[in-house]
Amino acid sequence: MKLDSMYQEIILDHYRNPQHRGLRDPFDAEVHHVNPTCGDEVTLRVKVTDGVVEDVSYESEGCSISQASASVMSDLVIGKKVDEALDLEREFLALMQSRGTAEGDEDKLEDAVAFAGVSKYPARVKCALLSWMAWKDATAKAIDAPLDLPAQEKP
Amino acid sequence: MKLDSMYQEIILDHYRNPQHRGLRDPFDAEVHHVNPTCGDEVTLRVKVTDGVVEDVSYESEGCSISQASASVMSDLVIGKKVDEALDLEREFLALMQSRGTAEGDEDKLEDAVAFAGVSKYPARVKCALLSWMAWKDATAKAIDAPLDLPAQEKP
Amino acid sequence: MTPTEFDVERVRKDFPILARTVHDGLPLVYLDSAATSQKPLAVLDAERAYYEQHNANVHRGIHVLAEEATALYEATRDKVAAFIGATDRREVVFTKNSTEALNLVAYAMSNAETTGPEAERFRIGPGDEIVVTEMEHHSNLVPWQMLARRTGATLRWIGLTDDGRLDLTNLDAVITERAKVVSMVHQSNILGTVNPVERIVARAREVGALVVLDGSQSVPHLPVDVVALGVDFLAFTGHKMCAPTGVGVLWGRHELLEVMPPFLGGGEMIEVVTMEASTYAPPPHRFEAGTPMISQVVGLGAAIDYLTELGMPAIAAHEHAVTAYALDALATVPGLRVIGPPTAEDRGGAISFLLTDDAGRPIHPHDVGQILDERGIAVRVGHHCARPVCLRFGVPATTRASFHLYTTTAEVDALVEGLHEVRRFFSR
Amino acid sequence: MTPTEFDVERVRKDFPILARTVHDGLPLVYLDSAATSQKPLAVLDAERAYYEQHNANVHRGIHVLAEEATALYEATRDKVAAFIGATDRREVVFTKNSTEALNLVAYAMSNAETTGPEAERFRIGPGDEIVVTEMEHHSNLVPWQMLARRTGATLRWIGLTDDGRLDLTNLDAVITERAKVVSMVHQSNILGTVNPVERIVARAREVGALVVLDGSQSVPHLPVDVVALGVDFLAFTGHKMCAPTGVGVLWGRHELLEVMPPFLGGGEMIEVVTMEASTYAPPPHRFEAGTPMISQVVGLGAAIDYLTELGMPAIAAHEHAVTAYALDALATVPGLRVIGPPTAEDRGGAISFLLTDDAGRPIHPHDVGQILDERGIAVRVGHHCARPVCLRFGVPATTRASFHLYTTTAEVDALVEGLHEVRRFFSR
Ligand SMILES: Cc1ncc(COP(=O)(O)O)c(C=O)c1O
Ligand SMILES: Cc1ncc(COP(=O)(O)O)c(C=O)c1O
Repeated sequence: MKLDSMYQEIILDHYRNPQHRGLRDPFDAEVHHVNPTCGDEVTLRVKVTDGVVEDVSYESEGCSISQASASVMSDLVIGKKVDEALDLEREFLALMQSRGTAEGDEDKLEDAVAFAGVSKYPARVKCALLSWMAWKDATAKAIDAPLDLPAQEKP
Repeated sequence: MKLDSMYQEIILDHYRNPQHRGLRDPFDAEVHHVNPTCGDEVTLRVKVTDGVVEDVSYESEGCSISQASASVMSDLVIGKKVDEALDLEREFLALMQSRGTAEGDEDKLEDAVAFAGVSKYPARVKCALLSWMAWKDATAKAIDAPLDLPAQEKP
Repeated sequence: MTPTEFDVERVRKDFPILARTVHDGLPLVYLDSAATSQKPLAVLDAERAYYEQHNANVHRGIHVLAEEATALYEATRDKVAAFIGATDRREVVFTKNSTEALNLVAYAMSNAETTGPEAERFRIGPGDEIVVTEMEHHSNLVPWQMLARRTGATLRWIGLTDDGRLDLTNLDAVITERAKVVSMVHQSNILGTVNPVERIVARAREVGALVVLDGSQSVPHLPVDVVALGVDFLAFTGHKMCAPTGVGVLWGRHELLEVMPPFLGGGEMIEVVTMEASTYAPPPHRFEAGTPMISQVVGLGAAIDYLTELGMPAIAAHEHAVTAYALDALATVPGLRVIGPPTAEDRGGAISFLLTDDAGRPIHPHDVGQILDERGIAVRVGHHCARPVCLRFGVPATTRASFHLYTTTAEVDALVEGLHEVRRFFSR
Repeated sequence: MTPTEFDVERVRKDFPILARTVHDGLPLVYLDSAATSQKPLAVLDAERAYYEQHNANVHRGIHVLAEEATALYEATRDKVAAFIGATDRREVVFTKNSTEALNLVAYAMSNAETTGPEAERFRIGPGDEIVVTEMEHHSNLVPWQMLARRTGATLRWIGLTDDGRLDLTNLDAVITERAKVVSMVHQSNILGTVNPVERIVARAREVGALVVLDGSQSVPHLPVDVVALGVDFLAFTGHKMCAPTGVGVLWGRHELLEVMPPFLGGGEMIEVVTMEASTYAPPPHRFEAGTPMISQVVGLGAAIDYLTELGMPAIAAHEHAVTAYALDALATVPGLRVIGPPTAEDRGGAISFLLTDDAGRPIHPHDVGQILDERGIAVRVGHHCARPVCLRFGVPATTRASFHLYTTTAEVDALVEGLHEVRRFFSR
């Protein structure tokens, strides 16, 4: 089934056993993001200490892709320097916008490369990106610096 | 030329030598009507005494058809009983809505039968009707009785 | 006419897109007609003929093309009036969609404050109430929220029962003497429910409130008669009734339209314009500012001809049969729960549902939709622009299959088979 | 590119309607493009292909058709942005026509009163001023009159010189510190005048007023670059630029759209909806409530491709040449007086004029248009939705001939010959 490329085992695992789910204290910033076209929602908290992403936690509502992505994302960025985490975000965004042409660097993105298949499904790309955007927004608030959200929203 | 059926000599005569043009006193009611689609305008006064259309006078701005029609109309209704004049109005309206299929009763409509050719030109029918509608509206006000304007505006 | 007299296979031949395949050769199973309907050839041909033969701006020209275009455009006004049982063609106002039609009424009401005394019926302010229902499409909810905000009026709503019908038990307490307008959906796009309009109209009449009916999902599927319904306004949208996108209708009682303040200002809707001030044309033109959706209105006329020829009662009967069949068939899928009336009585062919896997874990509608799409089956997933309904039922979203005159029971079978596959896939 | 490189005869072959005859065999001479343009085959084919292959509602679906339809719809957003030199696709909002686009801004301004502090720039009330010009189309006048009425602001305007240009002598007195918004036409549909936008923008910037440009008659005919023009908003309409009816565009600077209050409420324009309140989506979706004009937007994309391939500079050069030719040719008709700039400098191909007969008696434009129509020549007569211009020049109406990329000098010759015939007919 062609869909196996999107619904990788690893995605379904994260979907069924999400990491870092449930809002935790302490935190520096909390945001609420919505994908208005499909109704997926996420409330996400970030704690940043000395330039390091100390904690990420969230509550969310959504499909397997958006749920798994939140889990993979938090796993990946917790403990990273903010700069490194932002690098990962850029890398993941590029992967998602590749329309199936990129594979992703597993050394850097780890489990997140499993989302490569999602990039072939434009309507689902937003699902995969929702928690990343929320994390970036919350982090910007936590460190009180503007971080550009993707300037050119693409269909 | 096919247009000769619309631009009858008699219409051009009335256009160039309009009757009853210029607002006169005394009057019972004055109305201002506009054909918004083409900008033709008429201000029209009516005096009704003992159920008789004693006077009609007007100022107007518009094409040959609307100008000539105002002239022909006033000529026709002045001196008639209101009921008779309303009959004429109905007759003229029917002629205008005939899309070229009716000739009009010359004994009743006199010079107004010259407008039969106009009925073939939907966009010009309103020009021919403008002063008639204004007269009817003014007369309704003068005798303080509602007279139905054409209920179903047709294109 | 009974459903069997309705030859759905012949009807399908009129819709070119239904012959297309997706995903390398799978037949298209289009079960998303509540989002938008497909278009028959007659409609496409009418639009094309308009552009190839008659295209001109309407109303303001005396040349041949302008007269032909105007005649075609205005002919649809007569067709629309006849289609919904209106007695006066001036009651038909063309808009771009239902959403604009509903906003038109809402804005006319706030504009009444700066209009003459004739607009009294439309005035609304603090202390006044606007009543909607909990099953409104966002397009019949947000305009009223915004009106409330503009004017200080209060928004109230009729709640829902557990099987997705209006809860009318405390109707008199919701629609009170303070209600100036009641706006409700005729057939819900998410629940499928067909609402008892007459009950609401009767109460609204008692308190002197205007009644607006959102017919976006009823006019395309049922015979609708505005006089019999007794409402004041009816909004509907062409693209759901086999007509082009970009055209809708607001029908309103003439005596109301006559005194209703304008909404959009511009060309066509005026009488006399000076720099200082303008006067407005009588309805319907007062509400049709600017160059209208000419070819789309022509296409709407062709769609109405098409539907009328098949017969709205026959179409409704066919859809009713498909809906009943589908409700039965869906009931055989384990872990499937319908959100909305469980039977086909007073409900239309839009069926929302939730699905769980073998282990009873919910399968998110997006995932359901994705697997179905892979099989060529087009359904809609999400909140269907009726998020309050999702909140009411405590679900984030639903999967919705929706039908139209061209839907077959074989397509319903394909859906059911697809749902079994969805469950298999996520029960791994 | 020089006009001679532009092959108008080849262009005409792209427009099926130009091959039609009227009044039993007369070739159609279509000189009414300022009212609406004709459509090339490429546009008709794009719309048809959309309906036959891809039709679905946009943005909210995950099935193949919905994704294809969304991609086609959104692709036009990129095309529009590129066509007008915008750097950010989110600045392109689809409307049904120019009229809606202009009303959108005007209503957003009155809605600012009941929006948060971020909408400060849009707030307007008593003491504030709205500035337009005396040559506005009703669609760029009436919305501002209505806004003034809703908010208590004052409407002011820039007057005209005798040859139909803006009278800028007292510009600083008309646009004062009280001005919140200046809205003006780029190219007049009745006079043909192309206005010096930069002068007005400079003054508006000094006083901090927003600038709205009505590009309904410029975008279809000239290369238009929003960044170079320096305006805040640009409105234009598809049907005048070879696209279908029923689609228009509002372009606005992103930083303004981001804080601009919504206009129409409904599906698609929301973020989170509850019965109590709603939040709104970011631009452009905040301003695109309801099902959009999908196929029309697709058609607009095809029209932009078509125009871009021919090249807007080449089109502008061609039209400039035809206009210059026409002004010279019309000057040979006795008793003809042009209303508007007498030369082709800073003017487009819409020429309004008056005519008298041999005896010097005026021939009413309706009568002029009627005789021309009989010869197959389509011109527009009346006040062209710019009645204040007629008042300014003391005329009840004008006859207007207007050109587009497919207009030939032979058609201008036919017009001139027709006008001689009109004079003969009425000089009897
Ligand atoms: C200068 C100008 N502004 C605005 C409009 C309104 O455009 P639309 O009727 O497409 O809304 C027109 C044309 O009708 C126009 O020529
Ligand atoms: C019940 C209902 N109301 C209103 C609308 C809005 O219609 P449109 O999007 O065509 O304006 C829809 C469909 O989207 C609907 O289903």
